[in-house]
Amino acid sequence: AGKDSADLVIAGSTTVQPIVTRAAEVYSKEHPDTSIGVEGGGSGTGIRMVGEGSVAVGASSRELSSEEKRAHPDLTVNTIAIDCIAIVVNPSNNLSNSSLSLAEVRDIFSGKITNYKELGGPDRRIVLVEREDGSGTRSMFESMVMNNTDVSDAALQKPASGAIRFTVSGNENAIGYLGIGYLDGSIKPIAVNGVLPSEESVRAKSYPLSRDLYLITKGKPSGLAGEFIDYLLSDAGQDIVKEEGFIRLE
Amino acid sequence: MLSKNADRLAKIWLWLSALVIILVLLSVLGYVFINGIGAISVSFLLDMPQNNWREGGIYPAIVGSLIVVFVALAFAAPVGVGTAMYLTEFRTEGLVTRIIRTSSDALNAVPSIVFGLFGLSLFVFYLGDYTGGPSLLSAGLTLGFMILPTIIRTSEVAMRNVPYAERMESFGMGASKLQTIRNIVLPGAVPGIATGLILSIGRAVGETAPIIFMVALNPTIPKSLFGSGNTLTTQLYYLSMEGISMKVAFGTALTLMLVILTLNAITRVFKKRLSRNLRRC
Amino acid sequence: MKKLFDQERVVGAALMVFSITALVILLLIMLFILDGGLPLFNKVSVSDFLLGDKWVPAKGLFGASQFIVAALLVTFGAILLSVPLGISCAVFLAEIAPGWAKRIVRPAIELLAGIPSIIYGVFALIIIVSLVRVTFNVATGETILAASIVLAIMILPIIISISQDSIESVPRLYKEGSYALGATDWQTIHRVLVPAAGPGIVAGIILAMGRAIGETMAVVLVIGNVEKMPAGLLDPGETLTSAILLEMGEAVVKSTHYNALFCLGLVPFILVLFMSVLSSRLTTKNKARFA
Amino acid sequence: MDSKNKIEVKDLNLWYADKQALKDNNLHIKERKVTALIGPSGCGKSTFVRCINRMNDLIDGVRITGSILLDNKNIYDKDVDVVALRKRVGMVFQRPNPFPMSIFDNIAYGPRIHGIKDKDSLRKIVEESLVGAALWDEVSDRLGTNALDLSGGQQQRLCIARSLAVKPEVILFDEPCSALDPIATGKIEDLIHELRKKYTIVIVTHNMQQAARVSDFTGFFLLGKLLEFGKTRDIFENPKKKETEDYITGRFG
Amino acid sequence: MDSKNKIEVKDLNLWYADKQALKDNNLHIKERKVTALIGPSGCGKSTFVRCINRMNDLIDGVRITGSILLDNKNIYDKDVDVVALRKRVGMVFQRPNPFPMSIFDNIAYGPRIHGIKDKDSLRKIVEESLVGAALWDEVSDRLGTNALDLSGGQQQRLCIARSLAVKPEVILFDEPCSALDPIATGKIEDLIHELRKKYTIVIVTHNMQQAARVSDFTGFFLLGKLLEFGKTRDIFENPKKKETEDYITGRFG
Amino acid sequence: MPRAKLDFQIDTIKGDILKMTRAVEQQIRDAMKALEHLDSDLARKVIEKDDETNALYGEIKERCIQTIALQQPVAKDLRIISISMDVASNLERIGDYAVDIAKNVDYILRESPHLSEEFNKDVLKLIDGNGSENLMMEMGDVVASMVRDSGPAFIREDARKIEEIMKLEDQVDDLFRRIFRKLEDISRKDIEGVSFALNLILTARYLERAADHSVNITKRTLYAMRGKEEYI
Amino acid sequence: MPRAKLDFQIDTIKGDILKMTRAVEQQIRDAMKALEHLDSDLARKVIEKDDETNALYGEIKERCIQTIALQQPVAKDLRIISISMDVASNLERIGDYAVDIAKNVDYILRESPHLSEEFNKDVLKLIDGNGSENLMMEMGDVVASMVRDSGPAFIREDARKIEEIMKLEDQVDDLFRRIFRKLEDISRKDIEGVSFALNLILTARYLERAADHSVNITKRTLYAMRGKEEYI
Ligand SMILES: Nc1ncnc2c1ncn2[C@@H]1O[C@H](COP(=O)(O)OP(=O)(O)OP(=O)(O)O)[C@@H](O)[C@H]1O
Ligand SMILES: Nc1ncnc2c1ncn2[C@@H]1O[C@H](COP(=O)(O)OP(=O)(O)OP(=O)(O)O)[C@@H](O)[C@H]1O
Ligand SMILES: [Mg+2]
Ligand SMILES: [Mg+2]
Ligand SMILES: O=P([O-])([O-])[O-]
Repeated sequence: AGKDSADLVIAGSTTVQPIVTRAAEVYSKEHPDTSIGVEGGGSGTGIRMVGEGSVAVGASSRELSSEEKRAHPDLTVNTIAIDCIAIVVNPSNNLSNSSLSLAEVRDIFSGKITNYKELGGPDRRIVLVEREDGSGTRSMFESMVMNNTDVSDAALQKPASGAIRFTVSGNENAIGYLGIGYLDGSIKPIAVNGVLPSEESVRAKSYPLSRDLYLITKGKPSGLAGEFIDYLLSDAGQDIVKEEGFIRLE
Repeated sequence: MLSKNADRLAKIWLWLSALVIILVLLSVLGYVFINGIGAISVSFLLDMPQNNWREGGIYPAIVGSLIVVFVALAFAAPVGVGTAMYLTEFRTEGLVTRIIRTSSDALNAVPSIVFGLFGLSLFVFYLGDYTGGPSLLSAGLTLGFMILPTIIRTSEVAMRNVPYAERMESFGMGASKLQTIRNIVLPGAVPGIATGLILSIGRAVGETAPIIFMVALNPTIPKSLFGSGNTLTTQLYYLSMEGISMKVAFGTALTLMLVILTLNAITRVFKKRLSRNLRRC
Repeated sequence: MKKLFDQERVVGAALMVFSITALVILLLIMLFILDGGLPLFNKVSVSDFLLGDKWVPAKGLFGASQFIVAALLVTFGAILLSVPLGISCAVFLAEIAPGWAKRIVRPAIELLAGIPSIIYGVFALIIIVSLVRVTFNVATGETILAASIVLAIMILPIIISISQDSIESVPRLYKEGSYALGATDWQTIHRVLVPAAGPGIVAGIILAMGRAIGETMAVVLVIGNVEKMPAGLLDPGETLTSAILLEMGEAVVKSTHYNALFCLGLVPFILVLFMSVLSSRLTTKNKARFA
Repeated sequence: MDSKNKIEVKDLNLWYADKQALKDNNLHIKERKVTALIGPSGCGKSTFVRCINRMNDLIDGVRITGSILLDNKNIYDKDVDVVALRKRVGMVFQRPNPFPMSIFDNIAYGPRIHGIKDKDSLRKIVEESLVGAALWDEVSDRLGTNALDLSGGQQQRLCIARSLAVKPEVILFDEPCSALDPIATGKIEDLIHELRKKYTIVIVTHNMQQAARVSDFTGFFLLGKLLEFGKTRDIFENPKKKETEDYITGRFG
Repeated sequence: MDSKNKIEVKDLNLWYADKQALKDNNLHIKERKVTALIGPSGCGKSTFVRCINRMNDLIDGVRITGSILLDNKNIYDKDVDVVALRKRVGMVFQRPNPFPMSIFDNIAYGPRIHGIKDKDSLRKIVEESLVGAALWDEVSDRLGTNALDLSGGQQQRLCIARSLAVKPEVILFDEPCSALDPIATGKIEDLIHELRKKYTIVIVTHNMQQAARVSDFTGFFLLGKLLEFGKTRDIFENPKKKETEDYITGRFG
Repeated sequence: MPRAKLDFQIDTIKGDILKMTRAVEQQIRDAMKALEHLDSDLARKVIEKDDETNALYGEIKERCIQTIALQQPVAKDLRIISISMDVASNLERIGDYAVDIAKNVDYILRESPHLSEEFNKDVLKLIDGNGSENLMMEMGDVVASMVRDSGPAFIREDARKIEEIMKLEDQVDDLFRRIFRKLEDISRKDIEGVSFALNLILTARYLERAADHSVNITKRTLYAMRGKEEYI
Repeated sequence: MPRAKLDFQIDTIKGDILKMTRAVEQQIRDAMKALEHLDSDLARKVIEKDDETNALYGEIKERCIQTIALQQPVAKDLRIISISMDVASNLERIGDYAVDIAKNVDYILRESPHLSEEFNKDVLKLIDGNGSENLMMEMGDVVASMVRDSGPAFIREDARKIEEIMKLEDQVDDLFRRIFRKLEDISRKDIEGVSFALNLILTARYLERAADHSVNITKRTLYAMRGKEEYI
């Protein structure tokens, strides 16, 4: 899309989108003659579109699958920020004060544990909230937490991280996962293996669920795409990353 | 006396049912209004979004919606009115009209998401090179397909409402078919056709599902038909899903609803005109 | 004079081309949906698709029965909620309402019909979902019932306006005839008017069902989207249309997942087409009776 | 002038919202006689007969003053049961309007809503009514068919039968033949001639000849006012007022 | 029998799809005379008159054999210009159908579509036609008002005026008074009486008295067949066929 | 039963015509009897009875006009009704002639005392049933029978009766001539008897005219039957 | 111009009645003149003219019935038409009497040669316009004027004329009585003149009846005017 509407169009992951949108906004202010369009669609969409050449830059919150690599061998993956997946519950849920092991998280999401009382909480049914099929966040979660066990099919699926936050903040029984960028006062993260998600714990590698966020180009980034990626990697760009709640690259 | 009581009870129930519906409407309208009125202002309508949608306005979405609706109408209005004219004036009831009318009805019934699938595969994947893939043009045409049956139906009704006898009179005086259409049928049908078009605009403005795969959350002003863009409905969907800013989301919702209310008011005026015209029956 | 004749033919031919458009579009839709969907059955059998209840695209599992059941449950619930209310309101408008009430209720219903489904979705996501959770004390309010309620609100205008039309198209003389025999309002309504308008009302209900099955935006926001066979109206679920909306963005084009999503579209497409044909049959029948 | 007054109308005024449609009307309707009402279009004939069984109650914004006594009881009194009144005062309309049901159900409709459930009684009433409306011979072998399949004249007689089935005392006919062809009209007129032996009949008609043929008394309405009332022969042979004469001789307007 | 034949119908048959609606009809219509067609409902009267200006061409599935000569020229010949034919043979329908325009535009409609643009000529034609239809006096001061505001009888005369405006030779009336009250009907009959001085007139009517009043010749149709045709007096005083007699005396069916 | 009311009216009219026919026939016969017996009382009765006949005529005429105006008959129905009016009118005139005859009885009575024995004998022979050549009574009989048959002939459209009536007309004419001659002879014999003879010739003339009207009725009947006036 | 056709028919009927009135009046006058001058040719003309009168009557009657049947008149319209029929029928009867009078002229001519000089003188005095007491001619004149006025009185609903006609009736009765007396006297003088006198008395009787019918016409006119029969 957008060959004609903007000088540069970036499409893909909804996780990455806030960073890129904000960066584009600032960048265009500095370069009033350029316009950068940002579209969502999810990681898969972004990868596909850049692969097909309909956009110059794709955004992804996961690495390319082998299938995608096969289809588009000439894609370059540029890391622009670090994200980590936080397991979140409603603030009124006292589970937020305890810590879970990865295995416990897995049992919760696979449906083995269905009631908070099994975790020492009150007698309330656990309501699982997960992302939709194809989401980068979901595939990261599944590969890092679930270890080949399926997420319970009783989990509510949400098409965006914001929707997960909205659901969890509105339901004291809910538990879900989302990128650290989406953390705010309406939900609370749970410590995993005793560690809460934060810039420090991620950088210290003590929080187990972190990942990189990428902008993908066809071949080496060049032209406006290259300049924009360079801008993101600059200090000013990394400040935006932090402002949006994600973790700067080293 | 039994029947008297039954009568009274039934009437209470009927009044209640109407009351419930009014309450439902008021709660939907009121909810959107209360939450959205704070966000709305002239600058909200005419500014670009800022700070990652958290601030600023929804100008691109308004422009996008206008373009999409324009494309949809540009396709569907001539085709729809033409079809209606063909059905009423050039064909007597028969296999052909039945087929056309049935396909129009069927088209009207196709679920909106199926239009989305269809638009995606036809305009984005199959004709992507000509339409710019997921562009405003693709979205507009998809909506055009969707509102076509409405336009056919309302125009046909409008033309049929012009009394058959008036046509016969015209023919009886030696007028040709085209003269009759121009002088008798169209003037009589205009208010009805206009009502249908406005209804369809409302439908096109409010639809989300058919264009969701073609219109993304895009904070730029579309520069051409072949470019991507934003519409009020898709923006509302993404904003509320991403939970970026419920304020902007409700502002968008209220804007959308005001548009619909306005269109509704306009049709009301047309309908009055229409009923005035129908006095002849 | 001869020229006039030709002109007429030219215009007629041009309009005929226009009028074929609807048919062409319909055929194209069928073609593209089938083209997108049918390859699925090279990988998955029709019965696995229709009867299976495991939907794990990553593992090549494409059982869609839970979607179908959810869609039917949602529709059923919506009809259950809206039909009594809708017909009552139609009767009210057609027969009972004094002028002022009509002037309020009728535009209200038209507005209700005009409100975009996405707005209903947002409204329901916040209001109805909580309402359901609190009222029924369930773990989550995102249930089939919540979807049914919002759909019920959305299809009410269809039921009301078609029912009202068909009640009003019952000749006024029937009504007067009944009153003149000493019938009460209610006797007249339920013995003469509603039965006479029967086919029209049924047509409206069927049309509304079709609309409910096909609705996407409002449903996806409130139904919870759980790929599990729902056990009742208070369970979350996922309908055919919401599955398409959720997953289409991420599905790789022409992949089996993509094919399967088109197949999910095929189901409501066929159901709704069938219903619309049925409904228009009934409507014409109703009209013919009073012509 | 020997039979008793079935209906006495006194100072009847009627407004549709602001528009006065009936003005200070006084008239007596004799029991078991046919009273015809004539007058130019829009003069209030229909409005007037609809007052007699309070059909005007169904219209918004109608206001009525004065009284109508049915057997010396004012039908506009507060305590009058309108439904019971309409049972006593039946009405047959301009266009035949059978319900879209079987012939049998059409006629059984009235008795049923008035609480008669018993099959045998219903069957008896249906037969009696059809005989009374001179339709029995034509339809007795197909009571189950849809009433809409009957011809116009048969439909009108069906409506009369339907009205007889609730055993009224008065039957109001509002232009009962204007939708019928001359032959069907003749049959209805013959029927009215029979019915007057048992019922008090009021008939609105545009057809002067019809009024003259079927009625014992005739009233001439003009602009909402009963201008002249008297024995039909007197009205048609020797009207008192110039307007009446102009109207019946066709020299009006 | 002294005036010339304006129209000669020969062996006319007509089918609606498979259904034969007219059977072997032969008849002569005299110039400047009024010919009435009577017969029971559905016998094909309307179908017959519609043949005379080929209005049936507009109905699908109509098949016609035989010929209709207008001034000795078969109107069903291939080279006949239907539009020109309809200009010569005008038609007035059962219910008055003025177009929803001003009185003036209604009457100017015909001349305009036949190419007359000049204001003065149009004004002249409108006046002439209204005078011819005996409506001028009633509307000359308000030609700009909407034709729908006229009364039923005036509307019907307007339709006649509209038909006169295209200067026809023959005017076909298909039950022109059945939607009118007796007074308006009287005026139309008077008008037809005037028109016959200049036009050849064919009138379909259900009203026997009307046929007897207005026509010089009468044809009786039964089941699509012209059963009897002759001078009106003869038909009404002394019909040859039993069916005709039964019908006109009202003893039919 | 279409047109029941029209048929009823026509039947009533026909019934009234039969009634009127019988009444008129009786008037003729009674008048002749009064003459025969010079019975002044009977004569007065005949005269008085004419009011009834006239009223019946008025009723028939009124009913016919009402029926035509209200029931809108055409063709044969209309013909029968309008001819009924003619028939009734002819009957009424016959009734008038009966009255004329009856009135003459008084005149004759007034004259008779002044006449000669012989004259009286002659004249009485003419009118007395016992005479061998009682021409006057014969004529009265013939005319009465013509009247008697004319009404039913019309009602039943009886062609045979019509023929009979027409044949009798010649007989009546013949009788009239013979009576006239005879009265001439007689009155020449007795100058006093002139006015007496004058009255008798009037009577004969009245009878002849009554016969004429009976024939008129049959002519109109033929019209009703054939739809055409027969100018014989 | 509503009911133009009905009005046209009524006007035609009225015109025909005037025409018929004039014709009948003329018949009476001509018959009397024929009698006065014993003019057999004129008498024949009167008789021949009756066909015309009868035809006119038929036409009026026919038109009245047609108009009632087709135009459906009521109230005054119907009354006028139905009374027109009566008026025409009365006129027709007056015409008949004129014919009767004319026929008598021949009889009188046939008798006259056989009569005595003196008798002839007496009788001729009765009928000759030159005599001082020409009662017969006077009666003819009065009756003719009654007839002349009756038609217009009906058409114009002229109350004054009606009164006049009614007054004249007494005069006619008186004249008839005087003529009867006179003829008795005369015929006693000449036995041969009996049949002659007989014929003249008939003539007087005919005139009296014609006057009667004129009065009938005025009575019917009163009905048309007041909507009620006046039984005076
Ligand atoms: N529901 C109504 N609201 C307002 N005005 C009305 C209504 N019904 C009738 N009228 C008016 O009241 C007057 C009398 O109407 P009504 O129908 O009684 O006349 P009518 O004599 O029966 O006429 P017609 O012969 O045409 O049936 C008319 O002027 C009419 O326009
Ligand atoms: N368009 C049509 N298609 C098929 N049949 C038709 C059509 N129009 C008329 N007919 C049939 O042809 C026959 C003659 O119809 P037509 O309308 O000429 O009758 P009509 O004598 O004018 O009757 P009416 O007096 O009811 O107007 C009827 O049986 C009718 O059902
Ligand atoms: Mg009315
Ligand atoms: Mg017809
Ligand atoms: O939106 P995602 O980052 O989860 O693909």
